[in-house]
Formats: sequence, C-alpha cells, structure tokens
Amino acid sequence: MVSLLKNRGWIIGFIAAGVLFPFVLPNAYFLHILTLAFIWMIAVYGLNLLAGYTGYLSLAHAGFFAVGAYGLGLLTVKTGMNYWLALILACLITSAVGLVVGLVALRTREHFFAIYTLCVGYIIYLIIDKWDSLTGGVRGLIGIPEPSNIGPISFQTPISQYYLIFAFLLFTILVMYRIVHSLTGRTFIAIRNSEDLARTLGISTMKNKLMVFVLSAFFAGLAGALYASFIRFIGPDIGYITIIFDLLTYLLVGGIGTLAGPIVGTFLIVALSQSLQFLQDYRMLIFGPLLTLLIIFYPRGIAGAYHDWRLKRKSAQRTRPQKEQEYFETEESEKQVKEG
Amino acid sequence: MDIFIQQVFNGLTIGSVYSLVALGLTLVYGILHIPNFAHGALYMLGAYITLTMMLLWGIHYWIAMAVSVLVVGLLGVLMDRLVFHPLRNAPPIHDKIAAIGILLFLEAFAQLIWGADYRTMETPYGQVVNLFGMTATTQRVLINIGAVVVMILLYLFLKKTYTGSTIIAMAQNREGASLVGINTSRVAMLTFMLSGGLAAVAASLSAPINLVFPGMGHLVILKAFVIIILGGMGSVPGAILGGYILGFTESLGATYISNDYKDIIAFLMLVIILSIKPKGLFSREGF
Amino acid sequence: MLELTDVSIQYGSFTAVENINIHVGKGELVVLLGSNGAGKSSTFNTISGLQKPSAGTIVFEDRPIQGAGPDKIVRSGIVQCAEDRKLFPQMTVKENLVMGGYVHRRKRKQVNQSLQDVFELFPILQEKKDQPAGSLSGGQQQMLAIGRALMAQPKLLLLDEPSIGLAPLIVEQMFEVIQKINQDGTTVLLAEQNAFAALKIADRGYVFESGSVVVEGTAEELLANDRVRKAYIGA
Amino acid sequence: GCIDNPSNQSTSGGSSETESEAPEVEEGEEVVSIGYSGPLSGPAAYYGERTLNGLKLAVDEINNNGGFEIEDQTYKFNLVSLDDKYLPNETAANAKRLLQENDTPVIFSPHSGGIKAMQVFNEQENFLIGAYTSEPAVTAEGNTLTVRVPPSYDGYLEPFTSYAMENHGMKLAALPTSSQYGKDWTEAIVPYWEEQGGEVVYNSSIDFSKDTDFFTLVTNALKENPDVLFIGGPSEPTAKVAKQARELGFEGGFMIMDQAKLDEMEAVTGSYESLEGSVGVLPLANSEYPGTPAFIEKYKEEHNEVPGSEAGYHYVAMNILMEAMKAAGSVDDPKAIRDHIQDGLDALPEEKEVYTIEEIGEDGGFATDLSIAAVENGEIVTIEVND
Amino acid sequence: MLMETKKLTKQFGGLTAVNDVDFTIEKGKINAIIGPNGAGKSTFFNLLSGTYTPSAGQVFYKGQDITKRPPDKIARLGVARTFQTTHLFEESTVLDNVIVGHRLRTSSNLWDAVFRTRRFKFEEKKCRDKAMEVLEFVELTHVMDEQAGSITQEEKKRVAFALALATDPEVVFLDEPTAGINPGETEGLASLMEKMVQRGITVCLIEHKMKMIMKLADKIMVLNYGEKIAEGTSEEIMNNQAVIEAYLGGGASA
Ligand SMILES: Nc1ncnc2c1ncn2[C@@H]1O[C@H](COP(=O)(O)OP(=O)(O)OP(=O)(O)O)[C@@H](O)[C@H]1O
Ligand SMILES: Nc1ncnc2c1ncn2[C@@H]1O[C@H](COP(=O)(O)OP(=O)(O)OP(=O)(O)O)[C@@H](O)[C@H]1O
Ligand SMILES: [Mg+2]
Ligand SMILES: [Mg+2]
Repeated sequence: MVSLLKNRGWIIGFIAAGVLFPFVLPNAYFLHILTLAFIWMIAVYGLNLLAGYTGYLSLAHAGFFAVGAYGLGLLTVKTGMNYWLALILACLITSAVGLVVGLVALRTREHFFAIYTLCVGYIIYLIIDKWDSLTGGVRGLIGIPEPSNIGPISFQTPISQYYLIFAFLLFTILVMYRIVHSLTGRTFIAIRNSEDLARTLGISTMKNKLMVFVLSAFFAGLAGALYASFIRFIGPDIGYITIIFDLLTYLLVGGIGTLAGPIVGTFLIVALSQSLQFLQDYRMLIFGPLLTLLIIFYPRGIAGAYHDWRLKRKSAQRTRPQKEQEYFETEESEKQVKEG
Repeated sequence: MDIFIQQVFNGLTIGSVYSLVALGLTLVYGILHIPNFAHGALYMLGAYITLTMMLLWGIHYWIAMAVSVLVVGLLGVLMDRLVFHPLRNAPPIHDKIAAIGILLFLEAFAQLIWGADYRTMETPYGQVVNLFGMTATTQRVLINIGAVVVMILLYLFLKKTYTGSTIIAMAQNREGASLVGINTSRVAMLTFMLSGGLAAVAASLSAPINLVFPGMGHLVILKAFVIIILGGMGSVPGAILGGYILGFTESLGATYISNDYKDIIAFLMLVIILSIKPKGLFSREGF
Repeated sequence: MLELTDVSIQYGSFTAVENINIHVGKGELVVLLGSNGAGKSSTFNTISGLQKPSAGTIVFEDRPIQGAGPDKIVRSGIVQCAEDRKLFPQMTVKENLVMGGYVHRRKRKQVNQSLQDVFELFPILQEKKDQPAGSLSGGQQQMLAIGRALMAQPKLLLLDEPSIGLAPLIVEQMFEVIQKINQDGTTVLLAEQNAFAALKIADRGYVFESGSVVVEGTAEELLANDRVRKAYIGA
Repeated sequence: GCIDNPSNQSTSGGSSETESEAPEVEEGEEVVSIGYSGPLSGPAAYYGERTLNGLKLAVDEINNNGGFEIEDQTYKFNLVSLDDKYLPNETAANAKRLLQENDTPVIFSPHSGGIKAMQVFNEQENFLIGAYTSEPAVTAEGNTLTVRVPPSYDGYLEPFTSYAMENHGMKLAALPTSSQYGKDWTEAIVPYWEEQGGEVVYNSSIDFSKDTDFFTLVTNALKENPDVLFIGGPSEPTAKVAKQARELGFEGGFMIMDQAKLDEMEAVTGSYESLEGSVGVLPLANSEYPGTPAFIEKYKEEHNEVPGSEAGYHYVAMNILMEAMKAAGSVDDPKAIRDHIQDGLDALPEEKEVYTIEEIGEDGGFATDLSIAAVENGEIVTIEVND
Repeated sequence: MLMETKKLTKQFGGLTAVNDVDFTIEKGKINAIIGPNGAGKSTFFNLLSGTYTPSAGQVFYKGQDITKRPPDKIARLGVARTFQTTHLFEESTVLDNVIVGHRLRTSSNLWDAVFRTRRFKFEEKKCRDKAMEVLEFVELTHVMDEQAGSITQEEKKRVAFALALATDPEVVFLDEPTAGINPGETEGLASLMEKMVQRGITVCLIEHKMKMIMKLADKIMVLNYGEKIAEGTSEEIMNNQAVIEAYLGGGASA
C-alpha cells in the first residue's frame, strides 16, 4: 500500500501540473501541442492495456482511431447529430468494430496477431480512402464541429478544449488504474505471462482477451473522436500505419505495461520531435538514431527504467537479491522445446 | 485471352519482386525474430547504390548491381552489429521500433545524399519483346528469370550446405546452436548480409521499371510483411509462394474484379487465410 | 585438464556462484552434486561460455578459456549437454545429430561414424530419426541431447542432470552409457541430483551448496560422508 | 505586432542551406516573418522542397535588394519553414507555433489537408493562408483569409479535349493519379469528353504511393484500344506510365493533367518521342511570360535544375504578397493585405511575372492565363487557347 | 469413481501416443501413472485436462461427458493440473500468482473493477484469503513477495501446487511434480501430496521416482507405447513381469 500512496503523489502532481499549465505558460502553441499529446495519450493507454498488460500487440489501433474520428465526424457533419451523442456513438461503433475484429484476430498469436491486425488496420485505412461517397475519400471531412456546450460551459476556446481533453485523459487514467489494480487486471496480466497456464486455471482467455481488445479499441476510438473535434478536419491518413507506429513509439519509450509509460513516452517524444523542427528536412537524421538509442538503452522505457532503478535500490538492502528483471515476452519456441 | 496471359505475366513480374524482398525479410524474421521494418530502406538504398554506380562511374548494370549487393549486405551487417545485436534478448516489439528509427534515419540520409526527387534508372535491357501473345521488355523478363535463379541458389544454400543448416539451427534455438559450436554472431551477420543482398537484387532488378526515390521502400515493405505472414513466418517456400500469390492477386484482381479495390482484395485475402490458418500457409517446418 | 580457480558468477547484482575451485583430470568422471539452485548449471554454462564469470580463471588444457565465445570452447573440445536440452525442435532427430557434429563438418566420414555410434547407443533415436525433435517425449529428447553432444566427439563432456525426468530403466541405462562414454576415453563432468547413482560411477565429486563448494572428495569418501548421505541420498 | 525584435535574430547570413534564415538587418529595419508548413521529410519531401524553394528565392531576392518600404519604414522578410510530413494535424500545430513564436501574418502550405486544418482557426487567429492547391473546397467554404495560388484546371478541359479529339480520336481511357486532385480532374474531364461526343472506355486511377509496377493497370487501360490516354500526377511516375503504355504498344496520344510537366516527363522518358502527340500544360521553361527566363536562370543557379510550376507559383505569390503589403500599408494586418491583393497583382513589376496572373477571384483564387503545349514531331509546341 | 476414460485415443500424425485407454480415477485416493519415456503419460494428462482434444474415446467427470470441453471449463468443474516443466507466471510475485489461481471462483468483471463495487471488494479479499490459505498449506508464506522466477526449484514446485489448489479443485493432476529436486525435498513434496488427500482432494500423478510412487500410490496404471499394460496396487505392479520388462528393469532403483 505504500506504493499506492507514492503513486497518489505522482498523480496529484500530474493533475496540478495539467491544471495550472495554461496559467503558468500562456502559450497557444504549447497549449495546442499539449492538447494533442493528451489525445495521443488516451489512445496509447488503450494500446497499453492490450499490448502491455495482456501481451497482444495490436497494430490495428490506428484504424480504430480513425473509426472513432470518422464516426464522430460523419455523425456530426452528415446527420447533424448532437456532439455528445455522436461522441458516445463513435466510441460504441469503434468498440463494435473491435469486437468483430477481435473475434477472429485473437485466434492468432504473437507475430501473427501483430501482422494480422496490421492488415486489418490497413484495410480500415483503405476503406476510408476508397469509400469516397461516405468518407469523402482522400479529400477528407471538413466542418466537424467543436464540442457543443454543456449547460453554461462552452468549448470554443483552445483553453476550454484543453481542459476538456485533459479531463478525458484523467478519466482514462482512472479507469486504467482501477482495472490494472483489480482481479480483472491480474487476469489480463496472467494471460500475458502464460496463456496456457491461465487456461488451465479456469480462466476463459478468449473472453478476457476479447474484453480487453474491445476496451482498448474503445479508448482508441475515444481518442480519435476527440482528435476529430479538436483538429476539426480529418483525412484518411489518420488511419495510416505511421500513426500506429507513432503510438507504439510513445508506449515503448515511456514503458510498456506501466501506468506512467503512456504519459511519459508521449510527452517526451512529442516534445523531442517538436524541438527538432529546426533541423527541417534532416530532423529524421537525428530523431531516428535517437529513437533507436532510447530503445537500446532503455528497453523497458523510461518508466520501466525508473521502476528498475527503484527495485535495485530496494533489493540492494535485501539478503536475497532479486533476479534481474526479465523481459515479459519470452520466446516460447526457444525456451521450451516441448511440453511433456 | 490475350489479356489474361499478359496479366499473368505482369503478376509474375511483380510477384518476383515481392518474393525477393519478402525472402530477405523472412530470413531475418524467421531466424533472428526481428521484424525488420528497415528492410524497405535497404531496398531503397540498393536501388540508389546501383544507380549511383551507373551514373557516376558508368559501371555496367550487372557490376553495379553486384556492388550494390555487397554494400547493402554490409549495411545489413552494420545494422545488426549496431542495433539488433545489442537488442538480441529484447522482445520483437523493441526491434520493431528500433527498426523504425533506422528507417527514418536511412530515408533522411538518402534524401540528404541524393535529394528528394524521383530518379530514373536506365537499363541496357529496355527492348520490347513479344512472346506468346504478350508484350514485355527484356528487363521484365530478366526480373522473372533473375528472381527464380536467386531463389534456387538460396534454397540450395540453405538446404544443401552446412552453413545453410546453421542458419536454420539458429532459427530454432540460439543457445543450442552455440552449444554445438556455431558462432551465432557470425550467423546473425551472415543472415543480415543475405537479407540486404536480396533487397539490393530486388531493388536493382525492379528499379528500371519504376523510379528511384527515398520513399520507394514503402511500396514493398508492407506487402512483404503480409507475404511472410501469409507464407508462414520464416518459411522460404512460403515467402516465394506468398509473393507470387500477392502478385497474381493484384494483377488479376485489378483486371477482373476492381482496380481501385485491388489492395483491399489482397489484404482481405490475407485476413481470410489467417482466419482459416492462423499460422500461415507453411508453418515453420517448411524451412 | 580443466581447472576452475576462484570462479564467481553473477546475475545482475545476485551472486549465484562464489569462489569455487574445481579441477577435472584427463579421463576422469567427476560429479557435481547439489540441490536446486545451488549453482551447478551456472557453473556449466560458464565453462561452456554461455555465461561470463565475474571473477576467476578457467583453464582447459593449459589455455585460459574464460570469456571465450561458446563456439570457440566447443571447438577446443568442451561440449555441454544442457539441462533444458536446447534442441532444434523443428529439425529432425537426424538433422539435430548432424548439427551436433558441426565442428567436424569437414570430416564427413567421421560424422557418419559418430551418427552410427549414437544410433547404436540409443536405438530409439534411429527409429525416430526423421521426426522433428520437438515431438519426442521428454526422455527421448534427453537422449537426443546427449547424442548430439557426443556427435562433437568432445574431450570433455559436460552433462547437466541427464537423468531428469527419465524412467528408472532408462536412468539405469543412462548411467551405464555415461560410464561407457567415460571408459571410451571421454572425460566427463556430470551434474546430478541422483547422487547415489552418480557416485557409483564417478571417480570424484564436489558438493555445492548455495553457490559454494562445501565438500569434495573421491566417490567413496562422499558416499561415506554422513552429511552427503542425508541430504542427497535420502537414506 | 508581427515585428520581430531584430536583436534576437542570429545573423546567419544568406546561405540558402539553412532553412529559417534570418535576413541581415540593418539599423532601423524591421523583419516580417512569413510562415511555411509543408512536407519536408518523408515520401512527399521532393514536392515540399520545390514549393519552398520558390518562396525562398523570392524572399532572398527581396532582402538582397534591401527589403521593401512602407511609409518610410524598411522591412525585410524572414521565411520560417516547418516540416509537417504532409499530415494535417502537424500543419495545425506548426501554424500555432508560427503564430506564437514568429507572429507570422501569412502562412503558406502546399497541401489541401493542412490548409483545411488551418482554415479551422485562421479567421479567429487572424492570419492569411497562402494555399497552394487547386482543391475547390478550400475556396468554396468562403474563408475570407485564404488565397489560392494555382489556377483552377477548368480552363484546360476544352483545349485539351479538342486537341486530343482532333489529333487522335474519340476513345478515351483515363488513368490518372488517385490523389483527390487527380480524381477531381477526372470527374471534370470525363463528362466533358462525353459531352463532346467522345467515349470513355476505361476509367480508373493509379496510386503512385502504393503501386510498385504500373504495367498491370496500363494493360487494362489499353485493352479497349483507346485513342487517347488521360494520365497525370507527379511528372516522373506519370512519365513512367506513358513510357509503359508505349512499351505495351499504345500509339495514340496522351492528355496530361496539369500537375505533370512535359519537360520533367521528358527527363524520365529520355526523349519527347515517346510523348509524341501529348497535350499538357506548357512547361515553365518554355513559357513566355515576362519574368520566366530570369526566374529560371536564378533557380538553376541555386538548385542546379530547371524549376517547375510549384516553384514558379510560390515565387510569384511571394512577390505579390509583398506588393499587397505595400498597397495595404501594413505588414501585420492580414485582412488589409488580403483586401489589397488585387492591388498587389496590379503593381507586380513585369520582370517578376513568372506567371501572368490577372486577378484574384471573389473566392480568393488567382486567375492565371493558361498556356498549353503539345508534343509534335518530338518538340514542344505552344497551343493557342481561344477563350 | 471421480473420473473415467473410455477408449481414450490420441494420435499425432501417424503416431498413436495414447491408445484405447480405459482408466478410472478413484475419489480421495492417490492415482499414479507410470511408464517409460514417451509412453504417453503427459499426453494422457493433456487429454484429461482438455489441453488436447482426443482423436477418439471419451472422458467423464462425475458421470458427465467432458470430452470436448476447453481446459478452462474443465478447470471450473474442479480439475486442476501442473505441467511437467514447471509453469508459473514468472514475472509476478508468488502471492500474485496464487491470487489469480482463485480467479475462476469469482465473478467480478470490468464494471466491478472500474466502479469498485461491493462485489469487487469482497472478491478481492476472498482471493487474497484463499491465496494465503493455500500458501500456508504448501508452507511458502515466507517467499510470497518474491518473484516467482527467482525462487528455488523446489519452491517453484510448491507454488505450482498452490496454484492448482487455489482453484478449489476436487482432483489435481501432477505431472512429475518432483522431477529435478533432491531426495530430501522429494519427501517433503510427497507428504504434501498426502496432506492434500487428507483434505479430500483426489490426486493423480505421473512419476518416475519408484520408491516414492510405491509408497504413496493407492493405485497405479502403467502405460507403454500409449497402451495400458497394467493396473493395480503397488505390489501388483512391482511384481508384474510386463512392467518389469518394459519399465522397472532389474534394480528398481531410485
Ligand atoms: N539467467 C539467470 N538469471 C538470474 N538468476 C539465475 C539465472 N540462472 C540461474 N539463476 C539463479 O542462480 C542460482 C543458481 O542456479 P543454477 O541453475 O546454476 O542452479 P543448479 O544447481 O543448476 O540448480 P538445478 O538443480 O535447478 O539445475 C539460482 O538461484 C538461480 O535462480
Ligand atoms: N504435440 C505432439 N506432436 C507430435 N507427437 C507428440 C506430441 N506430443 C507428444 N508426442 C509424442 O507422443 C508420445 C508420448 O509423449 P508424452 O509426452 O505423452 O510421453 P510421456 O509419457 O509423458 O514421456 P516422459 O516421461 O518422457 O515425459 C511421444 O512419442 C511423443 O513423441
Ligand atoms: Mg511427460
Ligand atoms: Mg541446473
């Protein structure tokens, strides 16, 4: 329970920083970047629940992000639906798509799952790109409204949108925290650690995996819908694979399977990428190697490295030291020749 | 009927390129468990190096290609040493992101050196030939023949030589391989060398029918991943078959179903195949 | 022939083996006893180069080998048959064995001869020679692992708990085989739980406890040692 | 105001390699920052760079000539360019940054996604968009602070069609790029072609960013034996399409969408021979606008290649912008500048007229004189457009 | 009779790993399966616990046909198992491992987790209590905060027991529970198995350690090449000629 209190400290600090930021640094550009980063964080949390805690690396999430964004965009633009209703529907639509995809995709494992979902994501992208009459094709969708007023609160200014999205992020974190610290979360982690064992312990892995998958798609969809109403223009490229790679990068640099990882990683990479802008055409010349080095030297991400460091400090005082942390994914095929 | 034959040939041509790229990818993926997203960048560099050799020093096409195979192969080795070797105990997702870092770097690098614009590679084999009622250029015939030759050589190497078996052994148990006396680092380098070489061959063969530009790797890399999964991860025959299946799906799909939706058809087909056979057409035994 | 001097092994900050001294003479059969986690496998992996010692020297035939790569060590004549076997699961039994002869790959005749010898030793392997190694039962895999190690015609064979998971009949045969291998001129370093059976065929032994050698001596001495009897023979 | 404090500017000199080069500012001069956000890395970088080069050339020229004066105050331009990888959200972020950090009154962007993303807030945050796109939606929505630079393609339909019909025949196969631009073009040309009594025997598109080989598609396009092939997109891949059509035995003519330039295509096909019978826009290099030769000369000097229209249009646009600022008497009031664009057009000196732009339309689009060319007997010939 | 197999058969390609085996598991007893390597013992277990589906034949649990059920459903009926190579959630602590073991007896879901309902609180506590209970049973409370990957082999075997017990089983299948541990420790595990039986849990195990089996088992089945070649009490098996030939050999040591 001590660690929980410590976590609380971090969380309160984070909330305070988020709330105070616009006052301390009234900079429209930073505000914009930060709001966008919050949106990515929500999507990354969704991905983290699936990839980090359950061990299924989905590359379809850019597609889900796009489904959420287009869901909201089409409902508001084409049917003129109320924003909030559309937001809820967009998330539900994404979850439904997630359910259908998950039913088949979750039969595959490891690399196959990754590539399968990559293909699903790509198909979603292609459909958005080709289905001109519905999505506007490459032209994209313009005129997406900003969030409509809730009573006296309006969301027309960048600051109000910032707070709105920040609130959604906090909601996401709360949900994640509660899931991870529960029997349900333990079940997910058990599946990640060994699916076979989980099954022999009477855990219906398919049901659980499907649940995570849908939930994870839900958050990707939520992020997408928020994106649509923040940028207010969407094109098919938000469903393209570069987006999923961005999300993965955020997750991995921050620390996969950790609660702080999505925030840390997204913030760091977004900040890095923005501050390398002065390099122009050649920024990838620096960014690429930097990314690679981060992965090599902080394989468990920044949050993971911090965690290890604390563990090491703690274990230095113990008589029976902990083993070095291993990677959570073990190469099944290498480690055990055969069961039996 | 004519158009059918023509499209079969077109599918064969494009399938040959896909197969060659997929082969390089499947080797690294199957043996070292590295999903090398930077493979597309190796492909791109392969084309640029051949092109530069031809333009700068006026070297003959084939020699330029040989140089390119060597250089890109070495680049693959370098990549292994600098990035993937330190990551050898990490899960594949790390490799994935590291590879993306390399990809971004290499593309920016190519842009720095060669500029961002499209280049053309002239080939000595631009002549048009008419065979069996279809039209092709000598270059296209060469792509087909070249691919088959490379595939046969690779197959013989893996199946018939001891060095080839060491690659397969290492694919299955790295520590086991070192316990029988195999230098696993060297095999890893060899694998990357082969993989880079294959990318360079594919690029040099196909560049004359398309263009050379920093983003050209994107054209093939995603499809190559689809192919190696379709064929069964790490399976050499699977990669070859998968490449041709995709090639035919594209050419015949575009002709008889819909051009605009041909990519969707190809990817849907993969999704369907994986739904039925979650481990691909050939499982690992097919090596 | 093999001399470990003050060897320590660490995993991160955890010391698995501390300052051990072991020597194995040519032609000897030496056994390492010790309960689980005592550090036997760690020692083996360090000798065969999979693991680097954090301190100490390992000398084989008058040449220091600590820190050399596993492939070099195999070529110098030390071959390990690992505890978790480390087979090539999708390769056939025969292919596994042939890979075992990797260091002698240029001498095709010799490899074929070894293959016949191994088949003679373990007929079941011949029966299953075209089956993938992964589909064998635990015991069959163990035989394959030993067979593969023998294919390299080692001067020093490291056997890490070869009897684990084997049927009594097979265990008996296994120890006979080990003895035979040893009598045919291969030096053997054996790690075992099954202390009684092991000491019966061994020349000398070392007893490990939590990473250190606590007792050493000839097989007779160890068999007579009360503490050893109590802990490892269970009588 | 949009005036940067000169003392903050590093004096990095006029080297054209550094991207955000600050001008050398002398005592009493002030700096106006101009923003740019476009693809400078990734697959579309070649395009982004060409557009940026045009702006840069104009800015350098203006600064080297001592800047410009408004009411006795001398100003120089500072071009600040940011990479957006062709992604709309990045363009929006870049725009926010340019506004926050450089207070740019004008931001250029060469892709419709980015432009649309900026249009969401450009009126609110008060900056002018220099839109390089012929996407109609950009001007159709009535954004008051958008200037569309390139001409709309409507004017090409008639001359292209009549040339192709007269010289080749009535059967058209359409195989342009699958970008929105290509699709819009096709949607305009197909009905027009049919109205003129022609027949469209094939209609599909090529995605140059996804297709490794075009043979399949070209084969299909040719199977109905068309007389004319409508192609287009970036020049180089378009040229490949033309070349492969020839390899497959196509003997008719090409009708080439205005994005591709005949001279750039020739660089790929090796000669104009395989493009024989094509009709397309007149290459900038062959144009006879008053300012063209000087521009080409300068551009070649800087970049060692013949400029295309992207560079040309950006160059003109920048110069027009300066004239508009002068006419408006303000460098920091986007509305005023927008209202004086027409004055700027009128005031543009002849030697800067890389293209002759007569007027700016109601919707904010430039109306350019179209010039059309064909390849006849292996040479470029100008085709007269009769309005 | 708790479980029963009828003509149970499993083929892998051309190989018949388990061939026409009829076997009954007696309630409240220790049932053992022995046989040479590759005889099909582990495969037999995998069939009973649903990890493999049989090629032919049936499995009954308390009279119910459970032949085609997936492993998680079978586990919920009260069938637990351990694996030949010890299988744990290596990255979690021992306690967390065992807590998950009781998951199948709970029903709280995402909703409960997010809204921290009464049921959530109740079941969290229930699982924790259960975990503590079984850890005490296997005498492992002193390592409960260690990572499962870092404890000794013998402790791992005990955790595997604890995991199986946490599922509230009626029968546990133990595949070579004492492989790779020394005689002293083996005895400890043997008495643990006896303790389990005293608690009313039926035990079914595979072992090669004859001394232990003979002492422990109430009933032994011998498999050879997938076929049942003998069944009976220790004495019967010890003196069965076929078994001696196929398996025990002359010394019947260790
Ligand atoms: N890769 C590793 N990382 C961290 N700790 C390890 C590693 N391998 C072994 N250990 C630890 O080192 C100690 C010695 O282990 P080792 O495997 O050498 O023992 P052993 O005597 O061979 O035991 P066993 O009878 O189980 O084979 C144990 O505490 C073990 O947990
Ligand atoms: N998945 C599989 N595919 C193919 N053959 C298999 C498979 N699993 C087991 N076998 C074969 O079935 C036979 C029985 O294997 P099993 O693992 O059940 O033996 P076992 O009695 O447990 O042996 P051990 O005591 O050595 O563990 C063996 O010949 C083995 O090769
Ligand atoms: Mg077994
Ligand atoms: Mg060991």
